[in-house]
Amino acid sequence: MATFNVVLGGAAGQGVNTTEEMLTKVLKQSGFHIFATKEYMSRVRGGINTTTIRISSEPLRSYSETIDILVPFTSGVINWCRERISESTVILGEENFRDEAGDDITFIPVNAEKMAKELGNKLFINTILSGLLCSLFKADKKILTKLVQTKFEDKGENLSQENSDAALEGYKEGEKICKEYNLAFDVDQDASVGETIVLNGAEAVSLGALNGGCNFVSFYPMSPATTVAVDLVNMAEEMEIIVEQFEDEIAAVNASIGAWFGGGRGFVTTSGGGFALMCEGMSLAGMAEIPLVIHLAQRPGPATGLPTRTAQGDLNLALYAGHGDFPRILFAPSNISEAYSLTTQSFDLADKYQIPVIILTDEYLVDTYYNVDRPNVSEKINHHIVEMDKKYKRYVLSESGISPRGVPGYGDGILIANGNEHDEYGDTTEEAGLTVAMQDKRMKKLDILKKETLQPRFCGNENYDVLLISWGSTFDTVKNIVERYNHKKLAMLHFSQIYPLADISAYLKRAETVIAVEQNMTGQFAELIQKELCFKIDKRILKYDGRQISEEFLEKELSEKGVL
Amino acid sequence: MATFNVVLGGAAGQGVNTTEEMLTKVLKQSGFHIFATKEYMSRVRGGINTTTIRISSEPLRSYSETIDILVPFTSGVINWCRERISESTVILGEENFRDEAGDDITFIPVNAEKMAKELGNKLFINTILSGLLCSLFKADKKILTKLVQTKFEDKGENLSQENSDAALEGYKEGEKICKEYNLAFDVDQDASVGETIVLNGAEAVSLGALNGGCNFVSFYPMSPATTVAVDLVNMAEEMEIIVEQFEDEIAAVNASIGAWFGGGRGFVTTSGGGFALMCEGMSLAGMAEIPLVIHLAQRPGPATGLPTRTAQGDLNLALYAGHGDFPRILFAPSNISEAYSLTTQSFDLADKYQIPVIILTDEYLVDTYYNVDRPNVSEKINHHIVEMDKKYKRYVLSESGISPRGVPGYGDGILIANGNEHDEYGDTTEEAGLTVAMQDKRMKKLDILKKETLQPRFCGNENYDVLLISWGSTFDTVKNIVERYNHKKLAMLHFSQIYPLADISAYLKRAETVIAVEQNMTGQFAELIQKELCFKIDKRILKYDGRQISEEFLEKELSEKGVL
Amino acid sequence: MAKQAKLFDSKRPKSKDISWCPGCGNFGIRNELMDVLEEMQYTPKDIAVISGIGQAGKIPHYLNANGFHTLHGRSLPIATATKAVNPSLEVIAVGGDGDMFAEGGNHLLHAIKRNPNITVIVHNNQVYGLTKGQGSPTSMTGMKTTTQPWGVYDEPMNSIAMLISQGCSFVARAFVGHKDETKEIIKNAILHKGFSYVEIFQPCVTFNKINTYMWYKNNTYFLHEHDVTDKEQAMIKAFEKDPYPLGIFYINKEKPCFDNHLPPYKTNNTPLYKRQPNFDKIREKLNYRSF
Amino acid sequence: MAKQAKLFDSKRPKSKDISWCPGCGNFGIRNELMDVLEEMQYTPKDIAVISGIGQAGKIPHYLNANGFHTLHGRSLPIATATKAVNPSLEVIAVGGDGDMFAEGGNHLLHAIKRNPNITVIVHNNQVYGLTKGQGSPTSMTGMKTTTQPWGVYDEPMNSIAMLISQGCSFVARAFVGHKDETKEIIKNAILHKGFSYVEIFQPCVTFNKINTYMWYKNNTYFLHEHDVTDKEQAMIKAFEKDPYPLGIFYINKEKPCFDNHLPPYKTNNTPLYKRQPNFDKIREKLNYRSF
Ligand SMILES: Cc1ncc(C[n+]2csc(CCOP(=O)(O)OP(=O)(O)O)c2C)c(N)n1
Ligand SMILES: Cc1ncc(C[n+]2csc(CCOP(=O)(O)OP(=O)(O)O)c2C)c(N)n1
Ligand code: SF4
Ligand code: SF4
Ligand SMILES: [Mg+2]
Ligand SMILES: [Mg+2]
Repeated sequence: MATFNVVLGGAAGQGVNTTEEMLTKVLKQSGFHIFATKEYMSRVRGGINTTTIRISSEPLRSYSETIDILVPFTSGVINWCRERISESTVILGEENFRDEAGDDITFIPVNAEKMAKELGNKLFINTILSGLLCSLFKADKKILTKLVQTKFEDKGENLSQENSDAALEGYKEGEKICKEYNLAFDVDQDASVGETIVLNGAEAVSLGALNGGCNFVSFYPMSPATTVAVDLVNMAEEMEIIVEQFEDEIAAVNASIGAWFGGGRGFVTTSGGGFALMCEGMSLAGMAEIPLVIHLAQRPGPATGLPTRTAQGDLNLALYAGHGDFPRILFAPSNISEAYSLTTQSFDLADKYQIPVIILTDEYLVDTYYNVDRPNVSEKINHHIVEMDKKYKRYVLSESGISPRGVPGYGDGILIANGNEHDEYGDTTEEAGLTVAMQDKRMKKLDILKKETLQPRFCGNENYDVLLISWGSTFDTVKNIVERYNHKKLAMLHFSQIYPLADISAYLKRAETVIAVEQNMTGQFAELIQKELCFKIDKRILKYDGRQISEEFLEKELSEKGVL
Repeated sequence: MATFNVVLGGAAGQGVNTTEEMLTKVLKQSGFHIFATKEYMSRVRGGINTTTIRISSEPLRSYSETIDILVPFTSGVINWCRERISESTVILGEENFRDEAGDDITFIPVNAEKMAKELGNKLFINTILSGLLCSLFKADKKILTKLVQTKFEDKGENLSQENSDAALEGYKEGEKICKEYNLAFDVDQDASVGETIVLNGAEAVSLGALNGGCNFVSFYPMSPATTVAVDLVNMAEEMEIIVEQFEDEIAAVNASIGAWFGGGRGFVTTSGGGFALMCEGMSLAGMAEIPLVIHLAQRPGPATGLPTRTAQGDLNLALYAGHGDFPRILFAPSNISEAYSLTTQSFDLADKYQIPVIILTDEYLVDTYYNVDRPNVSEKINHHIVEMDKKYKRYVLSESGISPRGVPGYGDGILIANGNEHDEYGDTTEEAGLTVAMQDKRMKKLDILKKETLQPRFCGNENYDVLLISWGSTFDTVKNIVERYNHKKLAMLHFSQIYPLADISAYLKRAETVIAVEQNMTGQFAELIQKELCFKIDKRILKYDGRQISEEFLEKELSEKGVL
Repeated sequence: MAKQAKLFDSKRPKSKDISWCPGCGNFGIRNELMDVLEEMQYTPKDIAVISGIGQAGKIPHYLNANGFHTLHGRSLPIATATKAVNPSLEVIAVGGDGDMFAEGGNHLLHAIKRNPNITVIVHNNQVYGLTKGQGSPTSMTGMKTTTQPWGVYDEPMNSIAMLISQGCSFVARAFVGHKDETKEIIKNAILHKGFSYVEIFQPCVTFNKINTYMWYKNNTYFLHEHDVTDKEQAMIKAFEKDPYPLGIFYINKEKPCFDNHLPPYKTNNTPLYKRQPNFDKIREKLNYRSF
Repeated sequence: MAKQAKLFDSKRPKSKDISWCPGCGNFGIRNELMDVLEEMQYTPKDIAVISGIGQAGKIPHYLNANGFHTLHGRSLPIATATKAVNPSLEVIAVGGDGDMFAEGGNHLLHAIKRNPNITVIVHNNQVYGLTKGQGSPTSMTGMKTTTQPWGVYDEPMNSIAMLISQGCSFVARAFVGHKDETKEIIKNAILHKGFSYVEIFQPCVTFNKINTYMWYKNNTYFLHEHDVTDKEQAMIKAFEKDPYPLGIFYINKEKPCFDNHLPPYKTNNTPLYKRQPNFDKIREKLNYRSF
C-alpha cells in the first residue's frame, strides 16, 4: 500500500484551506483514498497552522507525522515542522524559503507567486498549488478543472475560467518538476473510493444526531465543539429542527433538558470548560430522569488550556459530573463511522433509560476527515414515551427502574417532573423509605445498562504478551501499530464505551504487560479500570501536549518501553 | 457512663429550639457533657423537626437513635419517632398526645400549657419545659434561673422575672413527676466540663477559617452551608474581614479566586448543587495556580435532593470537579475539633501549594454541637508570598513545582496570572514542550502533598478480623461501636483526608473482611480506595436516606453481615 | 370549601399539606393563577408550570397541571425550550426574586432578548424565603437579614426598569393583595404573544417584616391613563418607587418572537414528540458529502 | 517606533507577537489604555488588568502591568474581589461583548448593583471574534453569522440602557477610532469612584463586515450639552441608535460604593496580604462559646 503525506502549512487567513479543499476533492474524485487532519493555533490571523493530507491506495485512518511533501505558505513553517522533516521529505516552496530549509533537505523552488502574477491575479496561488500537487499524484486533470470551475462559479465566468487555467498551469508545472527532479508518487486508484463519502468527525456527529432524531440543539460556542452546532444550524431549515445559540452553557444544558421534558430530542455540544458549567444540569437530568445527550469535544485543560488543540482529559469530569449518584452512559467514538453511529444510538439510549448520555470526542476527531463508507440511515425513531391517562404517575416504582415517561399534552393525564426527591407522582418527599426506594429505582437502570455495554474491540496477536488499552479517537493509529508489530506478540483492546465499563478482566490477566495509551497526563481511563476492575495498570503511554498520538510517537514509546 | 437521650419534636416555628437552647446551656453549665443533633424538614413553618439531646457524665460524640425521654410539641411527633421509641422510653407530653402514644408506652402527662396560662402567658411553655427537663437531671436551679433571666433580659425586667419563675415552676413539676413515677436519670457531673466550650460544626469551620487567616468570604446561600457564612458575617466587623453574598455560586468561587490573586485569603462555603456550578472555577484555580479553599457541606443529591438532610454523596464530584488534570486536597473532618483544625490548615496548604483545598462536611456535622476542648489558636499566619522584583516570573519552572507567588503591588515587579497554558511569565503559549513542562510542574506538587497526607486513624482491636473503613462525620459513631465490640476482633480505619489518599494497603491486607461504611448509595470512598490502592472492598454498609448513621443502625448492619 | 372544586387544584397526596407558612402571599398567587387558568378555559393538560427552587418554586406541587420543579435559577431556558418543542402548551415559568434575579439573572436578561412566547411570574417577596431570610436582589436598602446583619447597603434591583430598557415584550407588576387586578394582569400576560413578565409583590410573613401586606397596600398605586406602548413613559414610571406603580407598564408588539422563527413550524404545528425525522433528507445530506 | 518607549508596553517575549488580526480595533484600545495610564502617572505595579476570554481578553499579555487572564465571562467577580482585598490597586476589568453580556451577563447586572470601585472596559465588536464569527448579544438584527446563517433575528442588547436602568455609577460609550475622546472617557472612568463602565465600539475587521471603522464613524455622534446627572435624559439618549451617541451618559454619585462598606478598612488601609488576623479576638470568640 503506497501512502504519501502532504503537509500544507501557513498563517491563519492565508488560504491554506482552499488549497487543501481543492486538492483533497480532486484526489478523492480521482479515486484515491484521502485523510486530512490539521493542527492550528488559537488565533484568527497569523501564527502557523498545518494540515496533513494523506493519500493512499487503501483506506487510511491513522495519523502519521512523516512528511513526504511539505508546502510552506509562509516563513516559519519549515522550522515549525522541523522534527517531522526527514531525508525523504521534499519541500516545495517559494525560493525565499530555501534558507529556512537549510542544506540537508530536498528543496524544490516553486514560483507560484510569480506564475499567479503572470496569470493576472495574486490570488491564483492557491489554485496553482492545487493543480501542482494534483499532478504529483497524476490526479485526473478533467476533474481538477471541473472542480475549480464549480468552485469559482459564483465569482463570475471569467474568474472561474481563469482559475481553471491557473490550475492547469500548476498541473503542468508539477509535471515539469517531477521530470526535472525525477520524482514519483505512485499511488493506485481504487474504484471503491467512488462509493465512499467524505466526513469529518463534526459532520459525523451532526448527521448521527439527526439520524437519532435530534430536533433541538442548544449550545454556546466553544472550540472545538462549535463546528457541530454550525453543521446542524446549516441543516436546520431543511431538517425542520431548532438550533439555538444560548447565552451560556448553563442555559444550553437546561434548554436541552426542557426540550426533552417537552417531548423533543435535545442535543448539547460543548467542550471541557463549557461542560464544567453543566454539572448541575447533569444532576438535574439524573434526578428528574430526563434524557439528555451531550457532545463533549475535548481540548486540553485545565481552564482555558490550549483552546484549539486535542486531548482526552475530560473523562474524569464526564464520569462524575453532577452531585449525588445517578446512572449515565459515556461513549467515546473510535473513529468517524462510530461518531455517526454512537451519536445516533445515544438518543435512543437516553430516551429509553431517561438518563444523560455523553459522547466524548476531541479536537482531533472533530476536525479530521477521510473517505468512509456511507453510514446507515435509520428507518424509524422509537419514541420511548407513553400517552398519559388520568391516573398517570411519572415516577412509578417499577421493577426495571424505568418509569414510563409521558410528555405534557400527550393524553389526558398530567406529569410532574422534579429535581427534588419525590414520590411516584413527582411531588417532593422527605420520607426515608421513599427516598431510598426512588434512588434504588433510578440506579437499577445501571444493571440493564451494564448488560448492554459495548464490548471493546480486540486487534492484534491472539497470543499477546503485551496488551495496549486505548479509547476514543486513537483507535486507528494504535491499531496500525499493533498490526504492524503483530509478530511482537502485541495486541490491543480499544474502548468506545467508557461507562458502564465492559468487564475485560480475562483479557487483562492473560497479558504479561498491560499498557494504557491515553492523551492526558494521569491516565484517567487506566484509573477507571483500576477502580472498576481492580486491575492495576502501571505502564502508561501518555501524551498531553495537545497534539494527537501519531504512529511515530507510539512506535517510539513502545520501543522505549522495550516492547518493539 | 450514664447517658440519656432526650428528644424534642415539634413543628418548624414552634420554639423547640428555645427549649433546646435553655436545656443544653443549663445542663452544660451544671457540669454535664452534652451533645445535640437535629433533623429537620425543608420548610419554614409546620412539618416535624426533632432534636436529639444527649446528656452524659463523659464526653459524647456519637449519634444514638435511642430515646429515653420524648417531648412532643405537636401531634404527629410520636408517630414520626415511632421506630426510635422502646419500652424504656418515657413520653412527657400534653394529655391530648396520649392517644397517639398508645398503650404500650410510658406516657406521662404534662400540663405545661395550662401552667403557662396560669402563669399569665402561653409563651412560657418553652421555659416551663426547660425547667422541667432540667430537674430530671438535677441540674443546678440557680444556673437555670440566671440563664433564663439573662435570656429574657432585653424583653424587660417583668418578663425576665416571670420567665424565671416559670422555669422554677417547671423544675418543681419535674421533681413531682420524678417522685410520682419513680423516675431517676442519674448522671454524674464532671468538673472538666467547665473548661470546655460548645461548638457546632459550622462554628468550628468558621472559627477555624478565621484562625487560618481567612479574610474574604464569598458565598451564595445554600443549606446546609449557609450557617458558616452567617457565623462569619456576624464576626466580620470585629474580625475586620470581608463577607459578601454574591449573585450566584459562579461569582462566589471566582470572587475567592480574585481575592487570593489580590493577596487575600478567600473562602467559599457551599453545598453540592452550588459546588457543581464551581467546577470551571476549580479548574481555573488549578491552571492559574491560585489558592482556593471551599467548604462543601454535603446534603443528599442529585439535584435539589433533600435540601436539609445529610449525606456523603459529593465525594466523587469534589475529587474530579474541573476539566483537565491538576492537584488538589480533600479533607473531611471527623468531628468538630477537626472541623476547626483542618479548616485552619486548609488555608495554609492552599497558599503554600497554590491549589484548591476542599473541606467536605455534611449537614449532620454542621448542625451538631457538643462540648469540646478549647481549640488551639495560632500565633501567626505564614503568608506564602514573595515580594516581586523587576525580573519576577510568576510561573518559574521550579524543581519542587512550586513557583513563588507574588501579589500585585508587592514589590517592584508585576505578575501575570493565566487560565490559558502559559510560559514562565504567565503569557499564553502553545509550544508543545512548554505545555508539557508546565503541566509536569503543577503536578509535581502532588508528590509533596502525598508525603504530607494525614494518616487515617486506627481504632479497635489490633488483631482485627474485620476492618471498617469510614470517613468524615461518622467517626465517633463508628468508633463507639468498634470499641464496644472490640472483643469481636473489630477495628476501624477512619479518614479525615480523602485526597491524596494515604496508602493503607498493609492494613487492608491484614483484614479478613473489609467493610466500607458510608452515607451514599454507591460507596464512593470505597471506590476511591479501589482505584488508588487496587484493593476491592466488596462489603459496604451504605446509608442514603438523608439520616445520619447511628450506633443502632451500624449495630444492626454489622449483625446482619454476621460481624456482631 | 369551594377550593376543592377548582379545576387546577391538585388532589395528589402530597398536595394536601402545603408547606408554605400560614398567611404567606404564595397562597394568593396560587389561587389567582388557578382561577385565571380556569376562567380562560384551559384544562390541566394544556398547561406546563416550570419553576425554579425557592418557596415560589414549590407551586407545581400544589397545582393540577403539568409541572417541572427544576433548579434554582434555571426555569427560563427550560421553559423556553419546552415551549419551542411543544408549541400548543401554555408554558408558565415561576420563581422567586432570588431565583429570577440572582441565580437566574442572566437567563432573564436573555429571555427578554430572545422573546419566547411564555409567561413568567416572579413572586417578589424581597427576601430569600426557603433558605430562611437572606437578603435578595430586591431587598430594601437597610433591611437587616441573616447575611446582611448591618442592613443591605445597596439599592434594590429594579427589574421592571431593566426589562423595559431592553424593550421586553410585556412588562407588568401586581400585588397579590389585589386579587381581581392581579388576575387581570396574569390573563393579559398569558394572552400576549411573546415574553410576558409579571412581577407580583408577595408578602413573606416570616422573614420580611418590612414589606408586609399593609406596606404593599400603602406603597403601591395603579397606573392609569398610562400609554403602555410608550417606552420612555414606561421607563419613567418604572423609576417611581414612592409609591410603586402597579399594572401593565409596557407592551412591545414589534419585538420579534422566538417562536416565529422556529423551522419545524414553517409548514405545520405538530409538536415534535409526534414527528419522525426526514430520513430521506439525511440520506441526501450524506450523498452531498460524496465530495 | 515611539511605541517601544511606552511605560505600559510589555517587553516580555510572548508580547512581541500580538495575535490580533492586522487592523483590529483592539490595537487602538490597547494603545489608548497604555497612554491614559501613563498620562495619569500610574506605574505598572499600581495596575491590575483582569480579563475574560476572547480576543479582548488577551490584552494583559500585551501590557506591562499586573494581569489576570481568567475565564470566559468571569472577570467581574474576580476584579471586584481583587480590589476589595487590595484597595490601592487600580483594577480594570476587560472583556468582549460575548464575555460581558452573554457568559458574564449576570455578573455585570450585579456589579452595577454592588458598585465596586473598579473600571470595566467592554470591547464591543458586535461579534464573537476569538471563536470565529458567531453572533454576539450585540450583533445587529439581520447580521449573518456562522451560527445564525439566516441572520440574527432579535434585537441587539442595549447595555447602556440596561446599566442606566439600574442606576449604574458611571456609564459611557466610546469608539476606538476617536483616540483623544476615548482616552478622556477612560480617564474619567478610572477617576470615578464606583463601578465605571466604558463600552468601546471596536471594529472586528475579520468577522464583522457590517460594523466597520467607517460604519462606526458614520453612525455615531458625541453627546453634547448633556446633563450626566439626569437619569431620565440619559435613558432617552441610551435608546438612540441612529446614530449612536458617544460620551458619558450618566454619572450617579449617590450610589453607595461597595468598597466603602468593607470592614477591614474602617480603621486603616493596609492591603490584606500585609496583615495578620486578630488572634486575641478569635480567642475571645471561642471563650464566648463557653455556653
Ligand atoms: C444552585 C443553588 N444555589 C442555592 C440554592 C439554595 N436556595 C434554594 S431557594 C434559594 C433562594 C430562595 O429565594 P427566592 O428565590 O426569592 O424564593 P422564595 O423562597 O423567597 O420564594 C436558595 C438560595 C439552591 N437550591 N441551588
Ligand atoms: C465557558 C466557556 N465557554 C465558551 C468559551 C469559548 N469562547 C472563547 S471567547 C468566546 C467569545 C468571544 O467573543 P467576545 O467575548 O465578544 O470577545 P472577542 O473575541 O469578540 O473580543 C467564546 C464563546 C470559553 N472559552 N469558555
Ligand atoms: S418563608 Fe416567607 S415566602 Fe416562604 S412560605 Fe413562609 S411566608 Fe411564604
Ligand atoms: S477576529 Fe476580529 S476582534 Fe479578533 S483580532 Fe481579528 S479583527 Fe480583532
Ligand atoms: Mg424571595
Ligand atoms: Mg466580541
